Amino acid sequence: MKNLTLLLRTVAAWGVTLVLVFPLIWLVLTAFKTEQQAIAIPPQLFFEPTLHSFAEVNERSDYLHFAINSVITSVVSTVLGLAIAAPAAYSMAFFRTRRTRDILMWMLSTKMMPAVGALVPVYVMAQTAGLLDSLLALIVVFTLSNLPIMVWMLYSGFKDIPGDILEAARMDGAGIWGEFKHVIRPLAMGSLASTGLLCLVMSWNEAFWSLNLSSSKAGTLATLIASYSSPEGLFWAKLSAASLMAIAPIVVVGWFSQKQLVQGLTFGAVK
Amino acid sequence: ATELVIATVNNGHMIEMQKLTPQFEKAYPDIKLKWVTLEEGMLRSRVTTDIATKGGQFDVMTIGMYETPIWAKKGWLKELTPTAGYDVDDLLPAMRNGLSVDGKLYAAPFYGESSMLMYRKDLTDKAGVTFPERPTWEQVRDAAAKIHNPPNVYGICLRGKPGWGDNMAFLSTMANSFGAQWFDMSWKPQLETKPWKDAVTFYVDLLKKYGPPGSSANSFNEILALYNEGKCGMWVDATIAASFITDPKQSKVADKVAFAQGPYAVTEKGANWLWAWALAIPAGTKNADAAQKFIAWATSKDYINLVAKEKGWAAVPTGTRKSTYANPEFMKAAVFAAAEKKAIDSANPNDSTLPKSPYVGVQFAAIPEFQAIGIAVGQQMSAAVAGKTSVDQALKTSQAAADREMRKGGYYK
Amino acid sequence: MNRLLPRALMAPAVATLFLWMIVPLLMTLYFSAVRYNLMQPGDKTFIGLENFHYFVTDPDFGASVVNTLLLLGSVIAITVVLGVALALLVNEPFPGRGIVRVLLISPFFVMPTANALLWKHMMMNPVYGVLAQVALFFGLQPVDWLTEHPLLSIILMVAWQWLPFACLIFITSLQSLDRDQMEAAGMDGANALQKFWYLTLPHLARPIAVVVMIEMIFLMSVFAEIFTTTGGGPGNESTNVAFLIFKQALMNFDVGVASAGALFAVLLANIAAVFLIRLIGKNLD
Amino acid sequence: MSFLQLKGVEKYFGELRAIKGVNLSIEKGEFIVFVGPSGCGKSTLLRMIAGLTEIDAGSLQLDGRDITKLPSSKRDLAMVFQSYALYPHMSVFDNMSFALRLANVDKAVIQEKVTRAAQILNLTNYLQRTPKELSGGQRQRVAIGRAIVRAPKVFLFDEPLSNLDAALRGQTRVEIAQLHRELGATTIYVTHDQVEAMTLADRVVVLRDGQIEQVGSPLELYDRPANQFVAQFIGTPQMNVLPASQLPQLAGTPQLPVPAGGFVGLRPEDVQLQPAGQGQLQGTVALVEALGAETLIHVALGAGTANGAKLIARQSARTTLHPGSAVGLSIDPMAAHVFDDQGRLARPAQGGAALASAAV
Amino acid sequence: MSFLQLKGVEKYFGELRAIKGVNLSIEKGEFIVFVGPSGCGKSTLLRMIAGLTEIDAGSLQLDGRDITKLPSSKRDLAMVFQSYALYPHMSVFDNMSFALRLANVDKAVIQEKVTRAAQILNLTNYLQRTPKELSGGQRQRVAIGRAIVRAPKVFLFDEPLSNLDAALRGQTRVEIAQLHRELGATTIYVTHDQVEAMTLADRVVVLRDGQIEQVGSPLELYDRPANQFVAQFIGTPQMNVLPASQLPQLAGTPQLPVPAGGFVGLRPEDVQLQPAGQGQLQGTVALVEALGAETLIHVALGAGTANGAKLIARQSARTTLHPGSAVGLSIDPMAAHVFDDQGRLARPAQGGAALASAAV
Ligand SMILES: Nc1ncnc2c1ncn2[C@@H]1O[C@H](COP(=O)(O)OP(=O)(O)OP(=O)(O)O)[C@@H](O)[C@H]1O
Ligand SMILES: Nc1ncnc2c1ncn2[C@@H]1O[C@H](COP(=O)(O)OP(=O)(O)OP(=O)(O)O)[C@@H](O)[C@H]1O
Ligand SMILES: [Mg+2]
Ligand SMILES: [Mg+2]
Repeated sequence: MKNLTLLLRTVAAWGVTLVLVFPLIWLVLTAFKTEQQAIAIPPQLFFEPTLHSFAEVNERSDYLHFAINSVITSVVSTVLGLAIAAPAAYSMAFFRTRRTRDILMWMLSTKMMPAVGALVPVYVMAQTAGLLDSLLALIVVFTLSNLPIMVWMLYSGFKDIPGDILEAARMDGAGIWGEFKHVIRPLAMGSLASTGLLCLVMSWNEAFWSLNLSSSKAGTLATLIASYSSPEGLFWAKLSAASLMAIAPIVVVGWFSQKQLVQGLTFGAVK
Repeated sequence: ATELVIATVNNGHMIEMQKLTPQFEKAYPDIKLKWVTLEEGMLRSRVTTDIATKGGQFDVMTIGMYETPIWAKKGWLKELTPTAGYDVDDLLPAMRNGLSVDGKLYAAPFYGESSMLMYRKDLTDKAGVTFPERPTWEQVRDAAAKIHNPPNVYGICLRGKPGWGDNMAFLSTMANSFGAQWFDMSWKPQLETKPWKDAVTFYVDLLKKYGPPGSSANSFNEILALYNEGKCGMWVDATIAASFITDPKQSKVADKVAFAQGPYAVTEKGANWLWAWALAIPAGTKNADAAQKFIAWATSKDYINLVAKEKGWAAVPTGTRKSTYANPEFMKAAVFAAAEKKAIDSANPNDSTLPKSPYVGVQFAAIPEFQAIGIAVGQQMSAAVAGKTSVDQALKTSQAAADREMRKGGYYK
Repeated sequence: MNRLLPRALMAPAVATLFLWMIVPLLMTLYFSAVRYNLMQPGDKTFIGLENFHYFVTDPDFGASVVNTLLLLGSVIAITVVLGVALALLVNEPFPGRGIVRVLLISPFFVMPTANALLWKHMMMNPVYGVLAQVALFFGLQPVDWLTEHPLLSIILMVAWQWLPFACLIFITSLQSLDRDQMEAAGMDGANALQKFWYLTLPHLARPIAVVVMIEMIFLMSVFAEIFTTTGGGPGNESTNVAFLIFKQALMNFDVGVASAGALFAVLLANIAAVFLIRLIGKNLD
Repeated sequence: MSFLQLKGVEKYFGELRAIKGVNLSIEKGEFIVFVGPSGCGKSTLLRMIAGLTEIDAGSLQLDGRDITKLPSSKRDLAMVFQSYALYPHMSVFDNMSFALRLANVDKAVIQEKVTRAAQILNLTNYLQRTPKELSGGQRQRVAIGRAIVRAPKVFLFDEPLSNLDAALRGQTRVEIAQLHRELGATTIYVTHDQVEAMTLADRVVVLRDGQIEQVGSPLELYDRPANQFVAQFIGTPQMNVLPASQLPQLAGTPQLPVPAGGFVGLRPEDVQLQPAGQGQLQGTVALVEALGAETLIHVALGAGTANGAKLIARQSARTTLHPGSAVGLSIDPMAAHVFDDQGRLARPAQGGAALASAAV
Repeated sequence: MSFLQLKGVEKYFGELRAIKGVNLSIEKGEFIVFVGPSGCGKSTLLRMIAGLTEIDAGSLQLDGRDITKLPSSKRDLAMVFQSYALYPHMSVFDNMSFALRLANVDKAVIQEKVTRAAQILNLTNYLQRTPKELSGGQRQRVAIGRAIVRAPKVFLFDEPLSNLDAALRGQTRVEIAQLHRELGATTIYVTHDQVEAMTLADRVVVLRDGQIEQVGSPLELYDRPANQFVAQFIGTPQMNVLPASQLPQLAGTPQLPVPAGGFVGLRPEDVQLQPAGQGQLQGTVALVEALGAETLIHVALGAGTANGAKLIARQSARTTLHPGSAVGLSIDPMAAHVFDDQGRLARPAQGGAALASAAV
């Protein structure tokens, strides 16, 4: 009985998972095929892998250039976002007022305007500031568009820290900075980490602004994909290779931080 | 060194140009090229946003025959001032005219195209069909019926993906040959007239009966993939496709293709379109000199020779220069060359409809409002192909949409 | 100092967000009241509410609102229901649970464009796509997903991407479910289903609220997937408000109408948000 | 046969033999208290009876029926968890009626039963609140209420009062005693609180290390502990137990024969303070704890006894003694318990303060 | 002037006046215990002294210096929280040394101080563990250790033992008493535990509703409670307090003059059981609680007294009485406390069991 349940659970979980990740597996397989193999009918599961498509993608656009931009923009905007969001969340969590909730909701509501609607204004702003096609512009935009969610997540995380620990630190002679440095930061590491990660993922995957505010210098991996987004003859393998190259770094980061993410994504649910 | 930022579409010829960057940089050591390669729709929106807001992100832009006159008139583009060696007069007149305003050249054609019928000789032979130089649509339909053998091969592949540069490019030319026009002389949209109805009905029937599945999402590149796999019996599309489907490296049917002029129904006028992807310099650039040099290089005879040397004559960008077609090597390597030249020569943007029209353009009307109209109509046509709406309803909605835009544009009250 | 400090800490976030909101909003307001087409700028004449009129009388407008809500509703429903089911499935130990979890969340890290391309070309293509091949294998007629069920296809793609996120949050939450409560319910005579219904589900109320809120924020403005796959069609069957605005702004280049649309979207989002906050708000802070 | 019968019940957690063959018969209506040090297996045993933890060996019979393998939802027992385990999103009413609703009991009947339970527990005014709007004591009562509406065969309580503050604890304890008298239900109650064990139990089961050390009525355990462990575990302050060798003045006298290596146990109330020089033992006061009604005097035994031996004396009267005062102790040898070298009881106390014939 | 001085201290929470003008002087080295019912403001007062809660009115002076507005980090007080509030991410050593590290104390000095504190508290073997690897009692000791390494001017304890189980609580209580003797530091200690208050305090402060009811040594409060509230609050089981009208046999006699509408208070140990028919009062036994060393007998007063009056008697000896037995009660009028109609003490007990001259 017990064993049967376990067996069923194992089979079900693995079955569902494989179905769900199949598209990704297929993407990976296709990336290592030749174009002819990629559209072969019936589809080939076993074949001699080739790196040809990767070479082709790299020849056409300097992968490293885009990748570096992606890393810079997402990492810097994450760090910057944390730096701005953490104090705000701290203030909201530990100096709660009647306004706190309204401010939070207002922040979240700023994310509701569709990005396209703000394109021209933002484009004009960026141009006025001379920031078109600069990493700085992307960083600022990423940071700002992730900020509401970050504040919310951190706020929830901070709220889980018992207030008396902070008071204990105060009694021990810690000022506000000491409190943050020695107590809050280490205790909120989980939520800081998961917030940062989520932000990293969102920045990495952001396509609209990176596409529209950058041209040659500041393009991120999301823009790299854009040049493969309509077919050019046989292009399945190339598309797969390019997609794989664009998503692989962040997926790997995601895998390794899965535990961290699971622990931190509480949104205050741990009571 | 000067850095030139070039925005371009991800078409085969452009990608080839990108790969030749080192050659250019060797010739002009103080100029570095930076490429922004985008899908056509994205490119258009990027480039338009940038030039309209004077963003100045690009030094060279890839634009089409549609934008060139509009933008040039607004003064958004720098005039091209090629040196004598460039041989402006070698450009095909149709192209040069389409890219000039008041006799001044504002964009240099990188490759040009018209449309024509590309069919599988092996299949038509088997079916006992022969095409005249310019077949009628009736003939094409009969042939499609005979060849159709799904899922191995579909009778005919035509564009269905919505977009003024996608399905509407094709459908406009087809409608032209049925005697239709976009606007009459008082700028009233004509979409509910009989020629449009005939043309669209014919088109939808044809695709439903003999087209591949998913036609309503197919455009040039999608069909190219199908064709190269041998899935299409016939295809009416850009002449530039010819160089790909006859390339054995890409195509499984490279040696089995034959060409005819774009089919017609009522009139031959406007039965094949005219388009060029051209390189232009936005007025706001700081690197105009370098940009001039680059454009001169990329659209020169030498460039064509360079590609020929690197990739063979069959792979050169065509449809731009007389000299290309005068080259025997090219004519020998490119089986489609004659048909292509003829198609281009026969297209006349200034007189492409049976009734007199107030607009310029074969498969488009060179007014700013046309994009919105083309998109709205294209959407309806695509829905009709997908069987989501009837042809009558689609045209009715299209007419209303077009009317709305024209009113908004202030053409009439 | 007690009053000042909290405000000072909040200031950077509030100020930057305020600027980030107010400047575009004001400009959008201005654009929405003038005639402004990127293809012919310069003559920005004041035209009052005409842009709004054009936006709401757009033949695709009604459909786009319906589609937006359908997309929102279906994706949220799918991700919440399946997310809870999956989270429950992998919450108990079984061989390979660690790997399963890691694999399960992978789609969340895939960028939307890549996601759309992957589905469009490799899964749903009616000729070469895996789904078509599978159908053929079973002797069925391949389905032309993007043409025949465009909105459903979009929903599938988006749900595929967001399911892991929901799942992740539910897994987190299940870890804090009190074991004693489950045992108490067992002693009270509850079977597995009743335990789920009376205990697990109420425990998940808060994370569900969080998922709904976050997904709503992001799904309101889905358009990359639509743009890359169906282009809003056929007809307007997969056009949502965000895509309609996108079309106005970047395909028709009519910034005026697009701005009116954006304002409308803000309105729509806020109505939805108010409604939502009523419904689940107390679960949110 | 008795109502609830445990026969050779065992539990392994991996290598750890947490319950080592427990035999116990419980009669219908009895109030049984499990006591024992932390980790001795009280909760485990209770959970095995409840069906929450599997029984690895042995059998469990309830009312003549073998329920060793029955799932807990079918056992018809009710348990009050130490953590209360209230359903946080349900109102008090819903919490209490949950089991009945699951059993599809008629609405009117539910209403009636819950109302009555609420009356008994003084919860009538809180029925619509959710648990987090209640004080600790109220929550506790809801947890009990949830159990009693079901009128189960057996009540199980796992340290139900340990989360309460002292005042509330005393009050709730009295309530539980009263409830038991009223409902007469068989009850098993885990606690580590002396007073609870002494006042509530019909019989106390002392556990240690997965085994039963002694079973008996509270006063039996107090007066005749089976061994040193039980002796020291029952009673606060705990029994003074000293090696006989440390009490040469007492041990070995004819009234107090002690086996070799044995121990002498003295309840604090059996240690009488005398002026210095009087009594069998001499010492100095180490600490005086005046509790009002009674006074505890910690005395360090002086010369003549081994170093560091300490005795606690308890008396009702106040004292003027201070830490440091020299003092004598007199002890009635008959009041002393004698344990052998294994700690087993060799001779229980024969008299002493507690056993002194009652005034009435 | 005294060491720590509260003058007219007040606290408002919105509308609620939580502390209503408290005046209190505490001498250097004193051990002060705050007791009072839940919600009376004990914690609030402590937190105001600690600087964690702002003082709305009045002043606070420490060692001659006004610290009313000083942030808590500058006050040089140490607090032991009810919840311990240990830093979960730091080792025991780091927890204990945190304050010193913040104050940039020399490493060697820190090492030494922590080592010594750990020795005193028996924590030497646990210095490298984190709090979650410790048992409740050990955590408690870490919390205390964190306070004592600093040698602050004043120690503040907020119900530090309430989370511990009974055994540990007793043990830790003794440790705290010992610590205070050794360190001699001024200490303010909040508790609701009788035994803690009685055994630890030099002086007990009884609070009620934000105000001080009485301040005095434990036995002073026990023997001469200022009013009925204090009388019933101090001592378990609590003092029997009955309206004089319910005790016509006693009240109003010359030995026990009671003001009109007054009350009579009797400690349980001053109620002597007699065979039925004897003594001033008659009743029936309602409940017998045998605790081993002592026995509590709840008696419902019978005819001649108003309905339902109950008295608890406490005796050291066992009893053979059962619920339902008829019984007589004899009471020494001199042992009774008398309260006026406002509940104020009119006459304290003049004698009685507790005050009987000690044996020694
Ligand atoms: N699920 C489990 N897995 C492994 N060991 C366990 C488990 N539950 C209990 N134990 C072990 O079994 C022994 C008995 O545990 P139990 O909880 O019954 O003690 P207890 O008497 O209730 O103690 P306490 O008074 O602290 O609650 C302990 O040594 C404990 O560590
Ligand atoms: N931050 C606060 N906001 C509003 N009211 C408060 C706050 N803190 C305490 N109170 C109120 O002040 C009064 C005194 O609270 P306090 O915590 O001092 O009581 P206490 O004596 O410590 O009680 P307990 O024994 O339950 O800990 C209570 O009525 C409480 O509800
Ligand atoms: Mg236990
Ligand atoms: Mg308190």
